[in-house]
Amino acid sequence: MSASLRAISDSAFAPAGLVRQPSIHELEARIKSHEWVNGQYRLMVLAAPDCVLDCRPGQFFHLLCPQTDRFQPYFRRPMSIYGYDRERGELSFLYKVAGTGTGALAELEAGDTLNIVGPIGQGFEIRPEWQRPLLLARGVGLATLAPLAKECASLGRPLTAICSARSPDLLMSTDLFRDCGAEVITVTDEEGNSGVESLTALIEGLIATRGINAFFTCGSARLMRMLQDIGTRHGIGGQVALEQHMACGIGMCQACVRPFRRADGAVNLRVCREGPVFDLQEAM
Amino acid sequence: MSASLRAISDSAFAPAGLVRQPSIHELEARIKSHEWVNGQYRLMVLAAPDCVLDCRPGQFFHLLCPQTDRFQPYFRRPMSIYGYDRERGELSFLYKVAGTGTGALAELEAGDTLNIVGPIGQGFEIRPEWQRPLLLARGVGLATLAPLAKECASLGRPLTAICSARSPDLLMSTDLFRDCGAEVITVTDEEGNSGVESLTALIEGLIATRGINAFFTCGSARLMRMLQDIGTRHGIGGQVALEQHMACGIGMCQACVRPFRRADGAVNLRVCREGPVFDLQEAM
Amino acid sequence: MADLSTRIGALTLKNPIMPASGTFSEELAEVFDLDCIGAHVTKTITREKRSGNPVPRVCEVNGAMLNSIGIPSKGADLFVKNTMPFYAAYEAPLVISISANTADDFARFAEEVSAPGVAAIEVNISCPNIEDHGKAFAIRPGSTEDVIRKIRSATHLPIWAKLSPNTGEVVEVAQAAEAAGADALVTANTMLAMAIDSRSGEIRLGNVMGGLSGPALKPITLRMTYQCAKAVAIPVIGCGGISSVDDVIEYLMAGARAVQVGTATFISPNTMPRLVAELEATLAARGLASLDALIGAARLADETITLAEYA
Amino acid sequence: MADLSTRIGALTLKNPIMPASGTFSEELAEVFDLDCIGAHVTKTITREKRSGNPVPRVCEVNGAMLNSIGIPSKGADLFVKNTMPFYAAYEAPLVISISANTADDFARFAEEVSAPGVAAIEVNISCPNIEDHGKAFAIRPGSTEDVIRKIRSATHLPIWAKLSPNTGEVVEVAQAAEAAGADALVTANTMLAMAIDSRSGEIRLGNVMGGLSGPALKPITLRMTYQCAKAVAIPVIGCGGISSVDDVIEYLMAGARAVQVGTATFISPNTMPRLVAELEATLAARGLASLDALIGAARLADETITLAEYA
Ligand SMILES: Cc1cc2nc3c(=O)[nH]c(=O)nc-3n(C[C@H](O)[C@H](O)[C@H](O)COP(=O)(O)OP(=O)(O)OC[C@H]3O[C@@H](n4cnc5c(N)ncnc54)[C@H](O)[C@@H]3O)c2cc1C
Ligand SMILES: Cc1cc2nc3c(=O)[nH]c(=O)nc-3n(C[C@H](O)[C@H](O)[C@H](O)COP(=O)(O)OP(=O)(O)OC[C@H]3O[C@@H](n4cnc5c(N)ncnc54)[C@H](O)[C@@H]3O)c2cc1C
Ligand SMILES: Cc1cc2nc3c(=O)[nH]c(=O)nc-3n(C[C@H](O)[C@H](O)[C@H](O)COP(=O)(O)O)c2cc1C
Ligand SMILES: Cc1cc2nc3c(=O)[nH]c(=O)nc-3n(C[C@H](O)[C@H](O)[C@H](O)COP(=O)(O)O)c2cc1C
Ligand code: FES
Ligand code: FES
Repeated sequence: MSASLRAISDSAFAPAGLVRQPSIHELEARIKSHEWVNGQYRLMVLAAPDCVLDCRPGQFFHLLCPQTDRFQPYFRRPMSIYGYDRERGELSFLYKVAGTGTGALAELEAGDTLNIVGPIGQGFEIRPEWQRPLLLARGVGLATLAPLAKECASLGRPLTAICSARSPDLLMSTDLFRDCGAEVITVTDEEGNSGVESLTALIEGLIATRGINAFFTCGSARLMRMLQDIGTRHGIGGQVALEQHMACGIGMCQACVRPFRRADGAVNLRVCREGPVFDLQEAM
Repeated sequence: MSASLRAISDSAFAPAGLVRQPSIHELEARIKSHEWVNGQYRLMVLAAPDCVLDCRPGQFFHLLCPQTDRFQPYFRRPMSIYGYDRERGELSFLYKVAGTGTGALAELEAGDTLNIVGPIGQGFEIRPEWQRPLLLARGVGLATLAPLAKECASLGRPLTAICSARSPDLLMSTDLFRDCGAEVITVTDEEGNSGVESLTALIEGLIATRGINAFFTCGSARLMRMLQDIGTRHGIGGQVALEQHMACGIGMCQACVRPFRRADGAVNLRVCREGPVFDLQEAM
Repeated sequence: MADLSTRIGALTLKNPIMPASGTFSEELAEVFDLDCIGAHVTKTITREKRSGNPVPRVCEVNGAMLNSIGIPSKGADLFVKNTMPFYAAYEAPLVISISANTADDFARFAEEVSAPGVAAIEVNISCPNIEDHGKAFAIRPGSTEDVIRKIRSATHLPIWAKLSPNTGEVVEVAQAAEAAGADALVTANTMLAMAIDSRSGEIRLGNVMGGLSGPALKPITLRMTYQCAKAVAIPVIGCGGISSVDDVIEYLMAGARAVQVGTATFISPNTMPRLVAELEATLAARGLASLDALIGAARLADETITLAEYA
Repeated sequence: MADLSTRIGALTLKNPIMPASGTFSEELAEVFDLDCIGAHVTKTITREKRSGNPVPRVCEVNGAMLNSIGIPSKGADLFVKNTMPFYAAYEAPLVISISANTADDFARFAEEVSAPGVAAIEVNISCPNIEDHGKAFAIRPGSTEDVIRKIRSATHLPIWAKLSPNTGEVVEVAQAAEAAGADALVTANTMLAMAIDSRSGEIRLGNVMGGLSGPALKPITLRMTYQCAKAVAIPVIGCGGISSVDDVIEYLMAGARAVQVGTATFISPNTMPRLVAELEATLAARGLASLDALIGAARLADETITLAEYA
């Protein structure tokens, strides 16, 4: 990390006043199903009570991955809400089996319980003026953007979604996006159409033809910077969902800060609290 | 612990010379069966290779109890050999489910594997002059004395075994002793015939009628002291299997010492190395 | 119902469970009612606004954690404006943790925060990050005595001195704090530690070294608690690796009159209310009317040589 | 085949894996061929016969252990008569760990054990049990310099100074040992700790306090290893909580030229030969010809702020 970033002060906003009614819940949820989506990703569906389903696209849960013979994670692991359904009492996560925590998670089976804390953080906001959104997801960023697509559909906003992945078999949830009425464009490294150059051309084309006036993205720092550039040139705003290593997940420890551009200079914000969704142009 | 014991020096004898052939083995053994014997004790039978079955009654193994969701033992746990059978390739342990380690052990099932280290320690020695042995076992001391009964049988020594327990349902292995041709006498706290007074009378009677000329005991400090008294009065020698908290189990750490009477004063000996079987009269 | 109250000098807490500085904030009110615990202890603040350390600021190691958060501070002004009014709405006493770079700055800042609504000042003279790689006031008795004495003359509020495990002179430091006028000791802060990714060679904290907390720390800080409780007459507050009611009881038995819960709250945000309930249940199960029978009850086993007899 | 050899001053070890003092003895020869490891390090001995501490001498805590064995010693005479000839039959260099109550006694004893067949003397100036509850030479730079200097003038053999984590002055102590003529540092001994049975109130070690070792100690001693390797020019030997090849590599990356394995041998007596084999396999897998590329390779991540991109 560069020396200049060390000079950034951490900022935090306190909740308004006395809170006697919990809004973040810690509970044991039963696993309804837990399937491999492809060779790297698993979809976990939990039976969840109403209190935690009062959530928004972009928020996340903090999962207590189990202790197993092979994996002994200590911290919880943050995971975006992939789906929530009050009628069916379901909460779901789509995750990549990466290391210790997700490795342990992957060993759970339907019928087991999982301790979850949430919902946490600031979700996406679809401003009234953002009538023609573009979603740009890379890899597991799809998991985070999926519920946003549903929300756009329910708000009646026509939607274009670009899904990027290493190879076609790692493209997920394109049907989910199509079911939301989205126009879906897939790009992959393997096909050679996922680079910044071709994507920029593609998106500038979409701005011209579809009248795109908002960007939502998740899953790639490179693509975020590309959207910042395009957004600046075309005067288009938007939001990005970011990640950072976390300890507490609910704003107490200041572990998860990232720097953001503000009028009065850079400021450190907590991804778990002021985020994980941030203004696209403020992200650094 | 009394101040005087602090003055006792630890003694140790080193193995004779260069040892290139391992005699203590660390290996994964498969569990053939694992059954409850009564409400507190379980019998575990392992499939074991010849190298570890070259063992003696009174020796023990050091077991790596598994990490489970409920129990996370760190040290190994010492466990006497309850049975060993080269023909069937079997090694068995009879143990009381007591705390963290044995609690974790109890969660294993047939088919699972268990990491064991052994055989370790000095086993019982049936001296030629000890023609008419008496075995006195309390509780889980039965586990330790069981293979000794078999050895007595194979040596053709007529045997008397007194088995003591809290209640009749906790008496174990009496059939095993009978199968070895032993005369079996059971005493229990519940029946009120397990106290030192009535046992002393019983044993002195047996000395008179059966010509008992050696004592082997395990499982109770109180009964050990009683046998020391009777032995002193009647000039009868014998051996006792002792316990102590252990770390390494193979003689390196000096954790498992106990004091013993020697001609030149008290000396600390390692239960895992100089024991677990000791001269009855030397034990303190 | 058992009485869980405990006295820390002039202050009576309704129960001995409180948060450790830096592992607690207003946000926890969204998880449970903050009035169910014995006190509120804020993250250490400094007088001036200051940034924390570079990320990664945390990592996990063998069932415990390292942190090099540093002391990011929004400064005293914002603290007084935003944080103090928040806690004023609760009955639980408010303990403010402060830090500074010199003894004089410490004293000046202590004076400034001695405002109505503050029940005690915890002086973090042990944070291993702020000074050069772990050197802090609480490492030596001399510097401890100096800083506490200056703070003592600057405030009428109770002073809780938060000690460090990064010293070879625990007892001397504790006695120096007492002699200089501290009203209580908190044992202890984190232990300086480090982790490296064995694949990449990357040091796992942006600040190179950081503080070890969580279960792995407990045997060390429990030992400090025992040493300090034996060595001083002022109350000792245990802290380090507490996550179960058994941990709480171990600290009480070691001589602590109250305990602070840190990292465990990250693993389960409801840890503190759970511990209050379980402590009450344990007292009831043991037939104890108050904490008195537990505090300082640790003792050597009568006869350590003879193991229990089997039956 | 990768070259695992490493140099500790004038001494070349065929691999960097050796036992930690007090966790190794002749008996381990019954488990594996002792010539497969880099060196043999004996349990600390004292000149005079002395008894150890009361039992219980060990207990387990959260995936680690405490010990208060003390230094039971059969005395120098029996050591020379029984133990030295045993190790003489092996090729691996023999390192004798010694302790004494004063600097002069240390020097005298070092002179006596400077016999043929001894490759180096490890001076245990850090054992937390022998002096009053954890105070040892290695807590202060002054006492460290004094004792090492006296030993230096009493023996021509390499001196390995075994440091303690129970100090706030690790770097100063390390530099003092170097200045006084130590040939290598061992980082480190156990950390003073304690445990209480929360049910009975019984203190779980007969000696009240004891040393923490095993996985929980690793982040602390790894940090010391890093600090010392940066601060001195003599080789540093890492020790504390090593049980996997990743642990070994972390220590090498922190700057250690060799490592000592302690408690892990109690959990799996074959730990050391396994680590030798796995280290060799790891070097091969990474295409490294020797340990050079690993030793001291720890570094800050280039860009710690941007997390890897998903795909
Ligand atoms: C708000 C948020 C939402 C997320 N949503 C999803 C999701 O829906 N699906 C998904 O697959 N992943 C998601 N991630 C990333 C996911 O949390 C990490 O992949 C996971 O923590 C890796 O843990 P591990 O133990 O398997 O990997 P390891 O590499 O072993 O983790 C080691 C440590 O690093 C942390 N870490 C590693 N990668 C990340 C990361 N990218 N972000 C934050 N911390 C990390 C872990 O939490 C852990 O503390 C999200 C992250 C954040 C912050
Ligand atoms: C040589 C030897 C042979 C033994 N043989 C048998 C046997 O055949 N069957 C059987 O049921 N038990 C036997 N024991 C006792 C058995 O080792 C203990 O019951 C077991 O270690 C308890 O572990 P735990 O974690 O379940 O109990 P905990 O009480 O949770 O153990 C805590 C710690 O204390 C130690 N410990 C507790 N009790 C004892 C004890 N009595 N002896 C030594 N260490 C103890 C444990 O090893 C552990 O480190 C033997 C002990 C020894 C030394
Ligand atoms: C993320 C984090 C931040 C901390 N910040 C502070 C702090 O600002 N001031 C302080 O005195 N202690 C701080 N500590 C130390 C804790 O208050 C506590 O002393 C330590 O974590 C040991 O307790 P635990 O094992 O229960 O976490 C912090 C600890 C953690 C984990
Ligand atoms: C049972 C036991 C006995 C020990 N005895 C000694 C000793 O005699 N001399 C010494 O310098 N260190 C002694 N140590 C400390 C170890 O050598 C080592 O420094 C420490 O255990 C940390 O390493 P580990 O975590 O790999 O065990 C002992 C450690 C244990 C566990
Ligand atoms: S993870 Fe603790 S503040 Fe965000
Ligand atoms: S348990 Fe280590 S010497 Fe006996």
